[in-house]
Amino acid sequence: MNITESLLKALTLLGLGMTFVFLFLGLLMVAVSLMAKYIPADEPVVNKNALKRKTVAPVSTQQGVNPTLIAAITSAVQQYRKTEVV
Amino acid sequence: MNITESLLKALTLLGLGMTFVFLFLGLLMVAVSLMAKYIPADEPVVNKNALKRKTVAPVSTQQGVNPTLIAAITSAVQQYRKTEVV
Amino acid sequence: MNITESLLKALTLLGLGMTFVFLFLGLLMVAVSLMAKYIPADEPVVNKNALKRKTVAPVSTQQGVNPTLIAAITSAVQQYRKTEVV
Amino acid sequence: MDGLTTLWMETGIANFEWPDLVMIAVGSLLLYLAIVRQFEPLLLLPIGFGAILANIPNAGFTDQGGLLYYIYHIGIETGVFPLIIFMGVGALTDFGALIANPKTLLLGAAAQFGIFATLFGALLLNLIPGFDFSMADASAIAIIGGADGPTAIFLASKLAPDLLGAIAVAAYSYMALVPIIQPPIMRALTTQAEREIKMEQLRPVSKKEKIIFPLVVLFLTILFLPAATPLVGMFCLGNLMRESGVVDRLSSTSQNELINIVTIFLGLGVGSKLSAEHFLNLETLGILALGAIAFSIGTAAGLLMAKLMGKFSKTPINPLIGAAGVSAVPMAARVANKVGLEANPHNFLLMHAMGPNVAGVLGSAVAAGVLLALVG
Amino acid sequence: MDGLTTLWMETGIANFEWPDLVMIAVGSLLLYLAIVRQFEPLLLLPIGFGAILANIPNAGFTDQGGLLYYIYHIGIETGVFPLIIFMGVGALTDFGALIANPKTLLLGAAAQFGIFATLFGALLLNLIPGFDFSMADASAIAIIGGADGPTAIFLASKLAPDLLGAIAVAAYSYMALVPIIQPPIMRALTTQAEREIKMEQLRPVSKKEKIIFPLVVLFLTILFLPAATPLVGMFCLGNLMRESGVVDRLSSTSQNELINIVTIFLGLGVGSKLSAEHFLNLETLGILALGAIAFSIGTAAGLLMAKLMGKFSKTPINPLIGAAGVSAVPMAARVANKVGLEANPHNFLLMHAMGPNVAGVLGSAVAAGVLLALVG
Amino acid sequence: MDGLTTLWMETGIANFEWPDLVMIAVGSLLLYLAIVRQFEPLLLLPIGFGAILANIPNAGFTDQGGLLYYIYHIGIETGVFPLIIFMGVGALTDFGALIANPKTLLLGAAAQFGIFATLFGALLLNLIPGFDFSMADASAIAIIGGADGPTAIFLASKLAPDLLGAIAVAAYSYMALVPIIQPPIMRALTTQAEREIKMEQLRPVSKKEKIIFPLVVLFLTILFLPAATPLVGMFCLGNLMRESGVVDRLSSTSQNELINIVTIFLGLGVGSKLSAEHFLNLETLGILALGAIAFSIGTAAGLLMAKLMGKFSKTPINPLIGAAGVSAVPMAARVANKVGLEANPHNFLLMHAMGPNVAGVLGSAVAAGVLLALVG
Ligand code: NA
Ligand code: NA
Ligand code: NA
Repeated sequence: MNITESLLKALTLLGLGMTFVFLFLGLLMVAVSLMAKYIPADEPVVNKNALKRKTVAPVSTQQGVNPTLIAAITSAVQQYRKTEVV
Repeated sequence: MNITESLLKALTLLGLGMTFVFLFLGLLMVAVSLMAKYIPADEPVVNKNALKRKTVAPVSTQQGVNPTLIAAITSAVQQYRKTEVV
Repeated sequence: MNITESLLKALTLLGLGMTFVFLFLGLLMVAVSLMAKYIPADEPVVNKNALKRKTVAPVSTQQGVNPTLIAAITSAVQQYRKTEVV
Repeated sequence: MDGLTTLWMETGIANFEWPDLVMIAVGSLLLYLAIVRQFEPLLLLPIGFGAILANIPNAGFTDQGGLLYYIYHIGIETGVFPLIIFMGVGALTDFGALIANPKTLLLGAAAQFGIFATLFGALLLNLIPGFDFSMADASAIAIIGGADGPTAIFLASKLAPDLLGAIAVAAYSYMALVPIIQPPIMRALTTQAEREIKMEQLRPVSKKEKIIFPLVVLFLTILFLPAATPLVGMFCLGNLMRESGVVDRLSSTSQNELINIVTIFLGLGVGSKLSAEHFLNLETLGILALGAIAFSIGTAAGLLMAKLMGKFSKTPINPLIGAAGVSAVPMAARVANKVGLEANPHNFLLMHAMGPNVAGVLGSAVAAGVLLALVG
Repeated sequence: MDGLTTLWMETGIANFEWPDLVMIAVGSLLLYLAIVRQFEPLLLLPIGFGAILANIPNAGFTDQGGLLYYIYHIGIETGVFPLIIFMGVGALTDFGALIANPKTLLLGAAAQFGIFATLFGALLLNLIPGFDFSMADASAIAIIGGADGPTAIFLASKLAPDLLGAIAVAAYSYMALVPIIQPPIMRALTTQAEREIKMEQLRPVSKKEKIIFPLVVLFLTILFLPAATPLVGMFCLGNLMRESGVVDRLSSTSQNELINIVTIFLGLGVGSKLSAEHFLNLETLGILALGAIAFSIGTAAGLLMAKLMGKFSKTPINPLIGAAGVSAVPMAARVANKVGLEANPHNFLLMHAMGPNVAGVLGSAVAAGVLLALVG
Repeated sequence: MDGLTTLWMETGIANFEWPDLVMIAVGSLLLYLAIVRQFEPLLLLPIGFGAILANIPNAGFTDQGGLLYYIYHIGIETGVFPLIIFMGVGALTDFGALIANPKTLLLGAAAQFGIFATLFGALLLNLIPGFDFSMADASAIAIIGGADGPTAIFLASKLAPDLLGAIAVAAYSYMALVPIIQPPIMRALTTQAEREIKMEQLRPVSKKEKIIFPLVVLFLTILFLPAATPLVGMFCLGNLMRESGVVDRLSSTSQNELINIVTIFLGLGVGSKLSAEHFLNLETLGILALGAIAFSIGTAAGLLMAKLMGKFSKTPINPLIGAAGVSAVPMAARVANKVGLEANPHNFLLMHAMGPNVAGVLGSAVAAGVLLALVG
């Protein structure tokens, strides 16, 4: 393949490639727009998963764990772990 | 192997298999019962490991973490974890 | 290789090996000493990284950690980490 | 225009054949079950995704050099992935309830009847034209009744690799369906009075007993059933790491990162066996039907054993906990608890049902060992 | 004294040849860039270290049986490591901004012009004596313009393994240099008024949309470009694990431990390809030059596309966000934000730029698929 | 009754031979040491368990296709597992104390005398009928004196794979016995006055020094001992990841999940070499005896070197810290501290002993490199 041939090949690749990329992502754009149209927004009510997590969460916040304390103990934990050398 | 032969083979497998499973888990049952008889219960006094950990523990409570709070968070987290079991 | 020959070989290994180990670690000693001489000490001002760690660190050395608390808060931290995108 | 043709010839559209599309639909169905219905999502999501990838024409995922090819041959054909999962499950399992009430081991034994009874079903299906299950195939199918994913995958990879996909899908699907399959059987085979039976509180179990337990299991397996030692051994290693208390780093990694990593790849690898040629045939339907039967028989056997034991036991036994003997940890134990609560809102059976539940894991590993020894 | 000679003959000093020393210097330069300049340290530190190890005379790291030999052949030649990384990146990616503003997908498409334009550059270099890039080489080089490390490594391992080292180093270096390469181009091609354009706030995106999005991407890829399914498929698997919310264990492990482990070994394996014979030649200089060109063209193409779209769009579009279409997540989006803030200190473009930014990841994976299908 | 016979013929009971039973007892002993005595449990628990599994008759763990077969050949024979562990150890090691007091490097050098002296012991054992250690065997045995597990496993896998099991067990056992082996030697070779010596407080070490240190070690190794670069290189990579501060994700994963995962499999793989044919012979007894001697000589050499240096040093040196030069991090440093506290309850030597302690790790890796270069 001489240089002219290979440049021609590259031109084809450029044309095909960019067309393809645009078609592909363009189609995806259409699909996402359709999705926006037909899929209902999340209900304001918390969903099952969020709820499951919430049931665990509130105790700690309600009971007033100081967040800096958590930070402090976290690093203590990490340091404690480091002492457990193999 | 025709169908009668293979059903006979299956019958043997059923007999042998269930006998074996019962013998095996039955033996295990005996072993566990013996274990219960001869292995002393955990002493109420903290053992060495617990002690080692305890030596690190008390300060955090001094800094005012409510121990019932700790219990609450711990069990909450543990319950949360259990839901994630494989 | 008879026993005398192999003991001679071992003697060579001993001599060469110990010499080499001493030369190597000796050179390293020289290099580290030079490093100490020419590399400036850390500025007293905490740098960005150290700061990030320091805010969490100091309490830990004074403080011990309760293992159940470790479990609880560690998992809390792990959940928090999930939000920390690369 | 050469390039355009090439590009067109490479598209999925130009290459699809019906079976590929059907299998991609099957994969999508598994994703639906995993995500929307939350059926064992940890396994069914990667399995479903793997099934889709494996059936893309021209993508070569399962050809030599493809990603799923490597995953299957390195991790599943060798048995390594299910064994690592089993180690992690061992590290996640607390045998306290079983040790406190060792009689529940017999419930875990009885529930394995579902496995061996299903052998007949599989062989009888051969009478229908289109079915041709060998004894090894039948054994691999029957293990679905063990209600234990890694055990089913391990045995199927040894005895019937072509059926692996269908067997794994059936096993995990039915494990997810335990709350639907079991309750009617449980209600049919027990009276209201039986379901109301309250059990005595479990004694506390010492740390030493918990450490020695996995070793006892290991040594019994060594003595009587070496063929089961890969499964039981790795399970006991995980449990020993957990209970010994001296290698918490390793135990924690087995229960978390390691089992997670392997689960992703195990799922993808199982999914790679959901190819049209091995899945889209009558045999798959047979496997699904047999799986449901195996589960039901196992549930009934555990339950009836519990009723029998209740007749002779000094302490009361609620027969519902026998149904948990199929394993499917901890789902089956929760089902027993729930059905118990329906009968008596103050009767909490969860801890009592955990005994037969974990005994069922051992039971099906032992049953797998017997099948390996006699059929493999 | 035999031993002394042997020991001497084994030292590096007695065996060094110039190329080794130069490559060790290159490795050290990469370490410097990673540690002191903080250029993509997660990859450049292991790559630099791997380059040093690979060029130690007599150490045998890259010979059969050596550590880097295993890492390269098991993890990179097979494509497994980049695919696992891509799964992790998928699990780390939030497509919310893109779903909220799907037009940004076109920006991610336009920026891939840098890839295809660079093909010409690579082939034209063949006119200079000393260069001899095949079409496959040129394609592997051009993908640097995609500004996506795993994609570049995956494509190079398939199309031009000998150039892998140089290509990966160029890709990560330029990704780190995004804050230096892009701003002048961005300022040159936009007016002050354009840079000041404020964009409308993005709508909230529902959980369902986020779950369905990776599936839509997957199915479009299956339909139109199966050759891209290894990359896109693993990416979508990661993203689905993240968004489905039912396999948080697996998603978290993919984003953390698994991607970390693989990153270490991927870096070492890439570094092992930085051997004197494959790196110390004119072609490497060509690759570095072409990489810079590819980045610049991609940046310009994304920007111009954004200007064009702004002409026709009902809602205002700040052309700066088009530059983020090259990917280099999240660096390019941050650069767009920074240049926007220079023009208008109250104009926060970060979230708007995340749309084209993640679209660019998909765009370059699709471009890689096209190159694989047509050249591979 | 055919099945019954088959099942019986498959049991362990029908197949046990004495050597299997003895090796299972050895494995159980290792479990006992790990769990009850807490001897290096992270390694001895999986090694002991692996030893049990490897010796189950008919289970095929070490046959081709068995789990331990894969683990050994993939992870240990290739040297990959010990090298990954060494990377993790590097990421866990803080060289601050050594950099603050670089003279302690000489203590780490002196303690390696235990290694080379043990060569004689191993060769002299050949005079006793039943022993037949080659020079390679002797070198692999001698490295036990380095008190460093991964180094011993790595060298043994290269020089004497048949002795790997015994060598690894000896290495970890003696590392666990450091608190018992060292104190009598330390007391015998020092006076009360020497043990009471207080050392000057260590200067703070800058971040830059800590970053450059692993690079200096790496480059010295490249220049003088490429044969040691697998071990030293991976160690330095881990340490550089730790100290550079730019790849905390990777450093943390190396120190935790990655090292944990590999430790489990390394232990199982080492255990798989504890087969009757390679372990139940006179040579194992010889290896155990030689290991104890190697440790003792190394301890004494480090101590005497510290006494010698104390004579010439301007700042006081407590000879006890010399004993920490054998490595066994951080056990040996703690022992030095404890013996020091006995002599003077206000004398805290821990940080001072950490210098020779980590120097010993480098020292034994260098010694391993010398042995590989001259004997391998
Ligand atoms: Na079961
Ligand atoms: Na891109
Ligand atoms: Na040492």
